[in-house]
Amino acid sequence: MLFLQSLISGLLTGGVYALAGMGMSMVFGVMNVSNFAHGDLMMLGMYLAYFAFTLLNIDPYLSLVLIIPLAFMFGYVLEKVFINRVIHHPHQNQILLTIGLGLIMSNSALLAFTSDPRILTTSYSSSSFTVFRDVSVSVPLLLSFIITCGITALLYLFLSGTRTGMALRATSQNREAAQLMGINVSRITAIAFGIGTALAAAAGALIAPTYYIHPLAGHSFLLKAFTICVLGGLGSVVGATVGGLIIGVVEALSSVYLSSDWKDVVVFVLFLAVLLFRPQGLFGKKGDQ
Amino acid sequence: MTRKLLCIDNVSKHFGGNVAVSEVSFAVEEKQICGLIGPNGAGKTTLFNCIAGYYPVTSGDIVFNGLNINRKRPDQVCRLGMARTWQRVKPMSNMTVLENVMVGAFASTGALRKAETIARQELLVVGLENYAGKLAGSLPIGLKKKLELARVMATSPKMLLLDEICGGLNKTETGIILGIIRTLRERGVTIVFIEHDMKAVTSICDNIVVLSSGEKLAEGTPVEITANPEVIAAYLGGGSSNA
Amino acid sequence: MMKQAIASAFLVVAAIALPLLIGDNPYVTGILITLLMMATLASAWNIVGGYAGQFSFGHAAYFGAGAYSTMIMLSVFNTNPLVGMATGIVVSSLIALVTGSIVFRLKGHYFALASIAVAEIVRLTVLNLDFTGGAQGILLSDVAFLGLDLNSKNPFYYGMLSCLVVTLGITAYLRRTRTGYYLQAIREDQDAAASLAINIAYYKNKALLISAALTSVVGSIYALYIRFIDTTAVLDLRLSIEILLTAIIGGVGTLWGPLLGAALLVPLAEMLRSNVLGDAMVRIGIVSETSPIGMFFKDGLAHAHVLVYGIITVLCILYLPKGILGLLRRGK
Amino acid sequence: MKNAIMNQKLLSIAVAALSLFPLSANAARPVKLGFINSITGKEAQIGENLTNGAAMAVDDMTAKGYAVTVVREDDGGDPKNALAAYEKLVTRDRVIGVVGPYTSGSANVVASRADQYNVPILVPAAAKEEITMKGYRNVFRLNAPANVYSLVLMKAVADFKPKTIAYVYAANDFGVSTVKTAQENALSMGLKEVANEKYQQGQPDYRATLAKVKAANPDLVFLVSYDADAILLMRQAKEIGLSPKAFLGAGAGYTTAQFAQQKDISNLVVSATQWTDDVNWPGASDFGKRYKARFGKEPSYHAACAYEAMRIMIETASKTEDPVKLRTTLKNGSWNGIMGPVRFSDYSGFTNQNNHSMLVQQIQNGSYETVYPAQFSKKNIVYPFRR
Repeated sequence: MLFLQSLISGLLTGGVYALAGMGMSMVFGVMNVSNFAHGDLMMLGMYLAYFAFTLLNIDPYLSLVLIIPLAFMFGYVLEKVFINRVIHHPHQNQILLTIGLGLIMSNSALLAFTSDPRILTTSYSSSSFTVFRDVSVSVPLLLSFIITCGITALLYLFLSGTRTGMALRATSQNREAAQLMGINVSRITAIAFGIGTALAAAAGALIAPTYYIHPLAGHSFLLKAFTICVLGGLGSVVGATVGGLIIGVVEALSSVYLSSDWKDVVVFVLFLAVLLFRPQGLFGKKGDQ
Repeated sequence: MTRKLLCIDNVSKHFGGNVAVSEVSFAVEEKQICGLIGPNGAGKTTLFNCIAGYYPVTSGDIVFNGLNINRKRPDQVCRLGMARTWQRVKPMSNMTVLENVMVGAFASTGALRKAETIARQELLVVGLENYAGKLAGSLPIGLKKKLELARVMATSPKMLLLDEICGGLNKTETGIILGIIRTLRERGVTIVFIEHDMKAVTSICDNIVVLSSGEKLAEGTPVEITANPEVIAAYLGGGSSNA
Repeated sequence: MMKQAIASAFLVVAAIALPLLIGDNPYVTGILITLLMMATLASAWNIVGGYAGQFSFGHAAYFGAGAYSTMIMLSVFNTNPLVGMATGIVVSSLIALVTGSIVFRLKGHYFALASIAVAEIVRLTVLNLDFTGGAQGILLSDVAFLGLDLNSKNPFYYGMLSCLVVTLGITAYLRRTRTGYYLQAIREDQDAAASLAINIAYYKNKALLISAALTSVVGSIYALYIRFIDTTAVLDLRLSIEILLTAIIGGVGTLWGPLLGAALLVPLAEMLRSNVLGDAMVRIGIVSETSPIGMFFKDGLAHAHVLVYGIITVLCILYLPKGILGLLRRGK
Repeated sequence: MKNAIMNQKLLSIAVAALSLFPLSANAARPVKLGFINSITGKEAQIGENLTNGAAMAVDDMTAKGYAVTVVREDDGGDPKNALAAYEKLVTRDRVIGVVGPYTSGSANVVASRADQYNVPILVPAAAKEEITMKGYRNVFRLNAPANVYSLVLMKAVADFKPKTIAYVYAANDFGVSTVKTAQENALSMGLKEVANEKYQQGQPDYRATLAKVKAANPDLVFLVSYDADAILLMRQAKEIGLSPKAFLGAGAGYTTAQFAQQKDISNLVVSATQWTDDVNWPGASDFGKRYKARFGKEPSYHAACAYEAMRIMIETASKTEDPVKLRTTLKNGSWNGIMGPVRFSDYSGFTNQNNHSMLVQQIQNGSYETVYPAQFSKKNIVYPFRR
């Protein structure tokens, strides 16, 4: 029972991780940039969901319809104004730029919203139902999991079925070749960052009803998103999804069968093991490294 | 009869399901200049990468100077006396021209002074002595090619693998590079080089190996190769755009 | 070359004489210690990050290894601080070897990410174990060492200064050896480097080991200086980022860049922290303390100093991609 | 936000212009104090409560005719910065006394240097025991240290004779220290430990951990959380159906108005606090009202601690005008204000420690009610816990 309970809650939490990981993976794949502002973009999604709920009275899950396009535009602009200017610079400069942008975002949020945590309490915030006699399933978590599945499916269809999606994939495979094929790489890059931002914000909004909202709240998800990316294979949507679920389950199981304080260590050891034995990630192609 | 310095024996390289190089065999004799030609995608650079230790071969053997080098890393291969250049030049852009060549020279000496002496000599050979203090990244392509040559020569190799060393150069520049290659042979260096420019190849090579779709199509002297109808059909006919 | 040597010698003499000029001013000396510490850390990082181009995000692990080894050896075994320092070097070298052997086969971002993972594993392990003091940290009230007055700042000033001189000396020496050339070649192009007989993994590991050992020594001195350590203070990701930020803003892959970065960032951070600007503006009377602008500078800025730090980072990356030293060089 | 600005404004008014030039000998020359706090970094949230409390104290004392200049310093939660701040205050600003630092780490480091500079510090709210256990002459602490949290909580439920206890606590200094003392107390009470779960803050999912605790079926669940993770834990505890005889919460997370507002998860949770507004200490309820009016939210115990520490410091410093005299006056004085009777005494290993009587409160119908010790409480504890 304990096993089933932790498996289910781990899996459901893993859904949100997956979404955060996917956004990171998208940016990684297409732009080859490690986005250290990813957690802060998630935080912005949390606040958007919070204010949509408290000011406009929009259900946090419904507010995704607003948040995703808004975040996409924000990411697009962010790329055009900042990231694009260092796209040919060494990695370290790109990383530092995203760190700087992250600092600006989180500290602006600190000034604007204070460091008091906000709690988004919906009518179903702490409701749950029971399956298999004694295993409880959190309603908001299940909802967010279902929405995550929907977003993942849409993203997959978009990447495999549309011109822009294919251009994204082509750019991620080989930037120069894509350019030669007549793809407007600079536009695609901005779109990729926009999608990455939208996914991060969506993940933030989805977790908001079961979490607390704070200017630094995104930070605990940043390293997870990196881990998920590498686990799944850089740039792979399917990989990030599976990676997220794996991380969620590994965390839950190791906190039960090992101990809560070592569960993060387990995740990082898993990360290193992947680098050691399968550096291309679970779903990456060999030779990518 | 001279000694065979490099023996490629039945070498294949697969990438997943793709066969890039299929059961290729040939040998390069000491102090020879051997040309490796073929249309785009024939597997020439892949074969180079296998020889130089960048890709593990799928099957077959690569024997250099009597030693099987299948499982050697690139740096070990270089240490054994086989150096390579790159189709797309790889200068160490933020280091000076002299420093670039010194990096090569350190393969044979640990002393800074000596490395510098070697490097200056090699720069003189390729005619870059006046650019010693310039950043490598700032050179035009023709000079970058020369820099590549100087740099690999500084490792004092027995054998050089030159990957399209004349690619992207005009006639004059090509002529200069070919001249340098001839002087290298005089110094006793064996050379294998990939080239598209047939004129360059036939003018300088003792022996030519033709690859097509990963397989060896033909091998022989420049005269034999230019007369080979199969080669003309597969390469010269279809590959004129590469000239 | 000669000019540089004379300039360096002059700098060292000036740095040695500085405490005498400042006199008994623990506040300023304290900031100078932090400055020297960050300069040394950034310079040590620069060996692997700047010269070899291997971007470590986990240098806090080596700093923490030094700090914790020293404190544990002192508090548990009551040894001479030098023993702790040596233990720190061994521990940090081991961490560096493990990190290196896992990721130095790989290119690109992997080293950056793996170095974070290793540092986080170290941090969490220290946090979860008992003999490390766990979440409670280690506090030492009295430390005796060579009869020095460790309540005074000067021993630490000179300790950090020696570390900096040694680190810069090693860097300057490396630049004139095969290893130095090889590290730069690896940074510039790994494949080309390999084709020139450079054993990539060996030299990367060598650079990381040197860097880790130096970082660990600084960690040991820091622990003796502050005499209270916990994972937040010495093993946090923030520290790792601060180190590389200092190096990059100063100029990576240059001898003096990291020192320049620290000389700029440490006083700046302190000025922002203590809100010198806001205080001065109010004091001089440019703005009234009760006006909205005055309130912004006096109080808003006090909350915003990390924000200002972020803005400076972004501006530096956009407009000074090669660091301050890069800008100065271009100006020549 | 507005309130934050307002409080800054008011404090700014109180803070007299700093003098570049020595002022002419002036009878009303303000006494100069320092205040080291964490207004940025991880501890910024609680730091803000301290800022507000201290600001109110400065205003109250100014209104009473005290002339005071407070130089505020931020340490960002970093001990290195706290030391720099203290040294700046002492050597550059020449303050005669310092309130703070807030965090235990910072307080530890500053405390260890206070005797060297001979400028007393009054720690308002740092919980680590050792701060006042090293015999430092210049280190005073107003709040009760970590061991008292668990002690009062367990005393409050001792009469109901619980048999088993489970610990769920944040992996930080306060969490670990508090649980260590709780384990000692549990031992003497004959409580059997059935689960011990230390968790990393900031995680979204504690369900697996809580399910494990539930499987152990404890009578008491002893929680230590400093932040909003308290709400997260209690929400997920409800989901999982963890329902012991009592939830004992130590740490600020269980004492916030925000937590109390989450009625469906927080009702009947018992928590330990340094201060409540319904306690019969002089001015406590008045402080609560005025604080709420000014900052738009309930004061946390940190705010009350900072208020009282700052008030005591101003009052004492104004009488003495010299760090050494300030120290002896602090040592010998006694006060009675919103934190009850205050006296810095030496007892059971502590030096200059206010033997503060902590309170136990329980959330009953959305509001905190003091339920222990009996002399301060108006309501009785509800036991066992029920949803």
